Amino acid sequence: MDRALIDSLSSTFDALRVEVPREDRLTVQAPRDAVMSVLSFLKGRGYDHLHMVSCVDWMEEGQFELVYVLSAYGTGQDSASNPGEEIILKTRIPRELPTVVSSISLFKNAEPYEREIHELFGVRFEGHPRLTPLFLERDYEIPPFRKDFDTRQYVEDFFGSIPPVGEEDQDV
Amino acid sequence: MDRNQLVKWLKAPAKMGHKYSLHAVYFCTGCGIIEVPPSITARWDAERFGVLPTATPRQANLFLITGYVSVKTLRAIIRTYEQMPEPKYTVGFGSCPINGGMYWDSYNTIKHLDRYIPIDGWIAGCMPRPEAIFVAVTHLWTLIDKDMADGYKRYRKHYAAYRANQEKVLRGLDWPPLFPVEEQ
Amino acid sequence: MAKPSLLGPLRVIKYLFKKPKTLRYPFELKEPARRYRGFHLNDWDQCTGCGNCADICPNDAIEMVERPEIAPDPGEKNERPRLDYGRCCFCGLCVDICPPGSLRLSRDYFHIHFDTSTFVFTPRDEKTDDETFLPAEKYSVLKASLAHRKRDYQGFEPEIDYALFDPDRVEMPEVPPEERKLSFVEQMLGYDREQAVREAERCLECALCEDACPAHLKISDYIEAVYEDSPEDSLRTIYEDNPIPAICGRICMKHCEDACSLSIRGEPLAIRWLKRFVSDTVRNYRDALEQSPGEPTGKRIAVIGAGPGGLSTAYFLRLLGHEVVVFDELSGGGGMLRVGPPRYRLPEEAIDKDVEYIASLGVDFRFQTRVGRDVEFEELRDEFDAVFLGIGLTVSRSTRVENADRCQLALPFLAKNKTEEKCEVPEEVIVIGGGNVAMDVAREALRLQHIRYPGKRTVTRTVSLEDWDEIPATEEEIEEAREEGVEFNPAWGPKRVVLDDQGNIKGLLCMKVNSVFDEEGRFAPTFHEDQEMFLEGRMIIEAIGQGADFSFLPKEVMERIEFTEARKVRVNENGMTTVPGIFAGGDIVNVNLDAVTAIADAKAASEGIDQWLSGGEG
Amino acid sequence: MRELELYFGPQHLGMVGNFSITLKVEGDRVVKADANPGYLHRGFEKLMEQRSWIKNFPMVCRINVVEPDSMELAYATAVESLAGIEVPERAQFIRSIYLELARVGSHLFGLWAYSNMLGFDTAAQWAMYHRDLVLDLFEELTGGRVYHIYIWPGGVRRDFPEGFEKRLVETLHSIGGCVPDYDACFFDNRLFYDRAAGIGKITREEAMEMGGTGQALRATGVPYDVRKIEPYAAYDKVPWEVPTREDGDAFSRIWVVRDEMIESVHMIFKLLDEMPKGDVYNRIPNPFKWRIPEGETYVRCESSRGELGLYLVSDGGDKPYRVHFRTPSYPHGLTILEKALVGESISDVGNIMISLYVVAPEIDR
Repeated sequence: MDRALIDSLSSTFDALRVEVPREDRLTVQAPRDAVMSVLSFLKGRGYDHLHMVSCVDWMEEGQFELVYVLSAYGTGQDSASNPGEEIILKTRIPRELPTVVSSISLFKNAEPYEREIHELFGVRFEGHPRLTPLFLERDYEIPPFRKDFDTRQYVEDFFGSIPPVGEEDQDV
Repeated sequence: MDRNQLVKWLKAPAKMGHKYSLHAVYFCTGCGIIEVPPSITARWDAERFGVLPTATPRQANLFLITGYVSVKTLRAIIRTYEQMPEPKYTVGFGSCPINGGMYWDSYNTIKHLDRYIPIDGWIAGCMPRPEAIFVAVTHLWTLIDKDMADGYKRYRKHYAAYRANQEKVLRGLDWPPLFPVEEQ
Repeated sequence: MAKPSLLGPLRVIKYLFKKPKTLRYPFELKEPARRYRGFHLNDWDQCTGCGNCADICPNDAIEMVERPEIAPDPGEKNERPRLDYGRCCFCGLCVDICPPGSLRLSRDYFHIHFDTSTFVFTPRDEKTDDETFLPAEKYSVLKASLAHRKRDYQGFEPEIDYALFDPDRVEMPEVPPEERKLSFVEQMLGYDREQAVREAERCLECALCEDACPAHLKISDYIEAVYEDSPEDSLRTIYEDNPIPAICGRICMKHCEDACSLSIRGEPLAIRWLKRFVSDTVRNYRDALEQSPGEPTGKRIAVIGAGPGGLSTAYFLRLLGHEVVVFDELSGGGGMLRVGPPRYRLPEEAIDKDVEYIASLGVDFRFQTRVGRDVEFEELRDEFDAVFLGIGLTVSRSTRVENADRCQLALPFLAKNKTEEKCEVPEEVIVIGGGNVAMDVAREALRLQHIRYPGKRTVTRTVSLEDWDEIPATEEEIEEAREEGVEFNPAWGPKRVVLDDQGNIKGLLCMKVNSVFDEEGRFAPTFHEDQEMFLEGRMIIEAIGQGADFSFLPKEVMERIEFTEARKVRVNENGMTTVPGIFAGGDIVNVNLDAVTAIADAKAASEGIDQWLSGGEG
Repeated sequence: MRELELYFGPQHLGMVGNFSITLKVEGDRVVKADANPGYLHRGFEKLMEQRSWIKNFPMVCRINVVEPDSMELAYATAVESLAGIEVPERAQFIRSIYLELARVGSHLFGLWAYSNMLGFDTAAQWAMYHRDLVLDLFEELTGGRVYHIYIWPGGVRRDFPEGFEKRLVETLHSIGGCVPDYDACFFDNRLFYDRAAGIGKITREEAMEMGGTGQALRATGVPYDVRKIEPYAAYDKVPWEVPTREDGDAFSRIWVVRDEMIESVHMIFKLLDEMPKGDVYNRIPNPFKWRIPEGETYVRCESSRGELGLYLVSDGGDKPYRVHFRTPSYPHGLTILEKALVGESISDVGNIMISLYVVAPEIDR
C-alpha cells in the first residue's frame, strides 16, 4: 500500500483510524460525517471502482457498520493507485437512528446497494432518489437482515401456519 | 356399450392430444431451469416427447415449476397458472417446492408449493437431470391416461382454500377470483 | 471493422449430412459418472447410529429414527438416518463425515411421484434389501423410483483422505522402548495443553462412548471443556461420575475408545489420555471442584477395600452426607491398583492425589487394617449401618501343573516390585499367561533384568494358551511389550515345570494347544499332547488370573451370600447382596474386572445404600 | 407519441431468467427502464449467518446456477484467509482448471441464450450441446452436473479421477474444432453484425462509473481482469492474455466472450502441462468444533460475468457473522442495464440484457 496515501489521509482528515491488515489492503474507519469527503478524496486519488456498499449489524454494540469497498480500475494516468489493492472504508452509525448520506453522487452503482441496505437493514440514505422496495414482496416487522430478525422462528410461525389444501384428495 | 365407455372412447383422441403435446410455459421460476435448455436442445431433444416451450401461458398446458419459489415469484406463478387453459398439468422440480429444500429456513421462499397451487407430480433431485425430466413426462402420460393428473380439477374444487392460502402469503391479490368462491 | 459477408454462414450446411448427436433416451441410456451424487445408500450393518450425518446436514434433511428391528452392538445405537428428499441438496457432506463410511450416494436419481410423502425414506443398501435393489435385468428406468433401484450402483463414496474428521490422533509423547525398559519411569509423558486441545478437537460429539462407558461418564462434555481450554470445568464434569480421574486416566480399560466412532476407520479419540491431562493439569482439586460433603445424616457406613469401588462408594456416600470409614490392609489407597499395575503405568503419586482428595472431603481411611485380623467383620456390622464389600480379587491362581509349587505367583511378584526391595530375577524368565497382568509381570521382569544385568543378554518369555487372535491382553500392551523385547509363545500350554538335579527350575515343558474354548464358549482347553516344546528359564511366574479372599467373613454370613454361575457375588440392581445391609461391587461382582466398572457398581451401590438407609427397599 | 408502461418479465419470452424490467416505451423505443429484481431473493446471506462454516459450503454455489464455481472459490478463499489455511499447490492448479472449465461452460450457456434470443438457432443448439459435454466432465470430476460443490476450504474435494486429463483434453479439442463453424454461422455472420453492432452501447467512462466489470468493461477496451491484477489459484503460473474490444456494444461484448472462451481452453492446456503432483486437500478442523478467529476479509475473483467479491466477517464463532457477495450482475443488471436500455427498441431488450450477461439469481441472492 502506498505510504503517501496513508499519510495524506491522516493529515487531511482527523479522527480516521487507518490500518494496513495486509500488504495490499487498507482499512479506514471514519466517523459518519466524514464518509462522503473521504470517499471523494479516495476517488480523486484514483480509487474509482466502488465494489460494494455493505452493512453489518453489530446489534450488541447498538450500531450498524456501513462498509464501502473501493479499488482502482487503473486506467487513470495521473494516479499511482494499483488495481490489486483494496480500501475498505467503514463507518459506524447508531442502530436507533440509522441515517447516512447517500454516495450516489460519487458512485452511480451505489444506488442499488443503498436501496438494498435500506430494505434489508432499515438504514436511510439521505438524498437517495428511490428508496423503494427492491427484493421483498412482503413487509416484515423488523428488516430481515437485522440480527434480531429470527428467520427460523419466522418460518415456523408464518409458513407453518398455512394449512395443506384438500388433504383427502392428495393420495388418490 | 354403455354410456360411460362410449364417452371414454370418444374422449380418447383428445386425451392423446393432451398427452403428446405438452407445451410448457416459458417461465424460469428457479434454478432448476438450468436443466431445461439442455433438455430442449440437440443433446436430449425433449421434442421427441412432444414437450416444447411456449411463449405464452394461454397456449400452454404444462407448467414446470423449476425449483424454489420466492414469495414474489409465487404471485407470478399464480397469475400464470390461472391464465393457462384447462386441462393443465404442473410438475414441481427438485427438493425446494416439496419441503423447502435448501431454503427451508428462508423467510422469502415458499416451503410447500402444493398449498398454493395443485401439483401433479414431483421430481426428486437438486437439480433433476434431463433424463429425470423425460421419465417424469412418461409418468405424466400414465397419469393423464388414468385421469389422475387432475390438479386443475382439484384447483377448481378447493379454490376457496387455495385462494385463502395465496392471500395469506401475498397480503391480498390484485385480481378477481378465477372461480366464484361462493360456490364452495 | 468491415462488415462480414452474408454468404459465410452457408458453410455450415455440411452438418445436414452428419449423424445427429441426439441421445435417443430412454432407448439409448447414458450412465451417470462414477462419482455421481444421487440417492443415498446406507449399509445398516456398518452404520452405528452415531447421527453425525444428521448433525452436518445443512438442510435438516436427515433425521435419526429408531429402528426397533435392529439389535445394536455395544457402543452402537439402533437409530438409522432417514432422508427427506424434499430437503436434501445432494451435497454429500453426510458421506464425508460418516465415521464408519456406511453412508454413500448411489448413481440412482429417479424418483417421480405425485405424493410428497414418498420423498421421505430410510436408505439401506443391496446387502439387506432385495426388494428395492434389483439386478440389471429386472430394472427399468421407466419404473425407477426410491422403491425400484439398481443393484451395485454406487456413486459418490467416502474416502478417508478427504473425510471431514481427522482419523489420526495426536501422538502421545512417550519414553522410547530402549530407554524405558531400563527403569520404572512412567512410560506415557502426558499431553501438554496444546496437544490436548488439538486432540479434543477431533471429537465429533456423537456420544456413543457415553453409552459404552460402564459408569456413563459425560465424555463429550468433558472433552468439549478440554477443547475450550478449561480443564477445571472438565474435571467438575468428570467428578460427577468418576472420583478417581488420575487413576482412570492411566489404567482405564477404555470401553469408550472401543466404541468411538473415529476408531472404525481411524484411531479413536484418546479419551483416557485427555482425562489424565485434566487430572494432571488441575493441581488443586479442592479449589477447582468446590465440593463439600452433604448435610450430616448421622448414618455410618463401613467400606471394606480402598480400591476403585471402595473409593468411589466412599466419595458418593460422603457427598450425600453419610459418615464413611474405609478399611484396607495396605498402607495407602488404591487397593489392587496400588500393588498391581507397575510404576511405569500407574505411579503411586497419581493414586494418592485421588485418594487424598476423597480423604479431604472427610472420609475416614483406616489403612493397614485388615478386616478379620485387626477388626472383626461382626464388629463392623454392629457399629455401622451398612457395609460395602469392595475387596477385589487378591489371590493369584496357580496352574497346578507338576512342580508348580516352585513357581512364583503374579501378585506377590508385582507387589514386591512396588516396594524398594525389588524381586531378584535370573537372566531367563518365563511368564505363564496372556492377560494384562501377565504383560505387567513380563515387562517388570524385563526391566528388573536390565537393571540387574546391564549389557547382558537376558530373555523374558511368555506362554499363553490363547493364540494371537484371542489373546486377552490389550493390543497396545502386547505391542509395547514386544517393542521392549518380550518374547511371545502363544498357543502353548504348560505341561510340567522341569527341575534340574539340584531341584532348581530348569524350564517349562509346553504342549501345543488345540483349542481354548469349547463350542459354548466356556474355558476348556484341549491340547495336542504329542507336540511338545521346552522353554528354558530359571524362574517361572504364573499370571493366569486371580480369585477373591472371603476368609474374613464369618461362616454364617458366607453361607447366606449367594453367588452366580460365573462365581460372582449376586447383587440386586441397588448393589445389595442377598444379606440385607451388605452391599458389594467391583471385581467380586462384575465380569469386566476393571476400575471403571467398579466405579459403576459403586455408584449403583451408593445410591442403593442411601435409599436403604433412608428406609426404602434395599 | 403516447408513453406506455410495459412489464417486461418475469414470464416473458424476451426474458432470460426470473427477472423483470418495467419499461416506459414510446412506440417501440424505450424511454426509461426500471429493473425489478427480487423474484429469486432467498436471503442467502442471512441463511449463511445461521449455518456453520462447513454447512455453508454446499450452499454458496446455489447463488448463481449458471456458473456456481466462482462462488465456491470466493467462499473457500475467504474462509482460508480468515482461518489461515494453506492450500496445496496441486489443488491451486486444479482450481484454476476447474474454474476455466466452468467459464467455458458458462459462456456456452450465455452463447446459447444470446443466439437463441436473436434467433440463431443453429449456434444455440451447438452451444448447448457443447456445454453438455462440459457438464459431463464436471459430472465425472465432482459428481454433480450443475452444482459441483467441489472447491472447499483447504483445497478441492477429490483429486482427478483416473484418465480424466485425457478426456478433458479430448472434449476441449472437439469443442475447439468447432470454432470455425461457430464463426461461420454466428460470429462472422452478417445478420449477427447487423443485429448487435451499435446496440446497447456504453462508453468506457460510463462503464467505470457504474461499476462495470467483466466483458461489459473489457468490451470498452479496459483490460481489467482480477485474474491478472490480483492473481489467485494458479493464474500467475502460466502466461495468458486478456481479450478486449473497443466499441462497448453488444457485438463487442459477445466477441470478448468468444475470445475469452478460446483463451480459457488454451489456459487449461497450459495448466495441465504445468500441473504438479501431490496432495489436493489440507484437512480442515473438525466441522463441529470449527471456529474462525475474529476478523473481516474481502476477496475477489473473476467469474465468467465479471468481478465477484465476497465480504466476510467472523466474530470468532462457528458461523459467519456477515456475508455479502458483490456479484457482477448486480451493477450490470441494476445500473448499467437501466442506462443501456434507454433509447433502444423493445426487441433489443433481451439482446442487451444477455450481452451484459445479467443472471438474475445472483442479483437477488
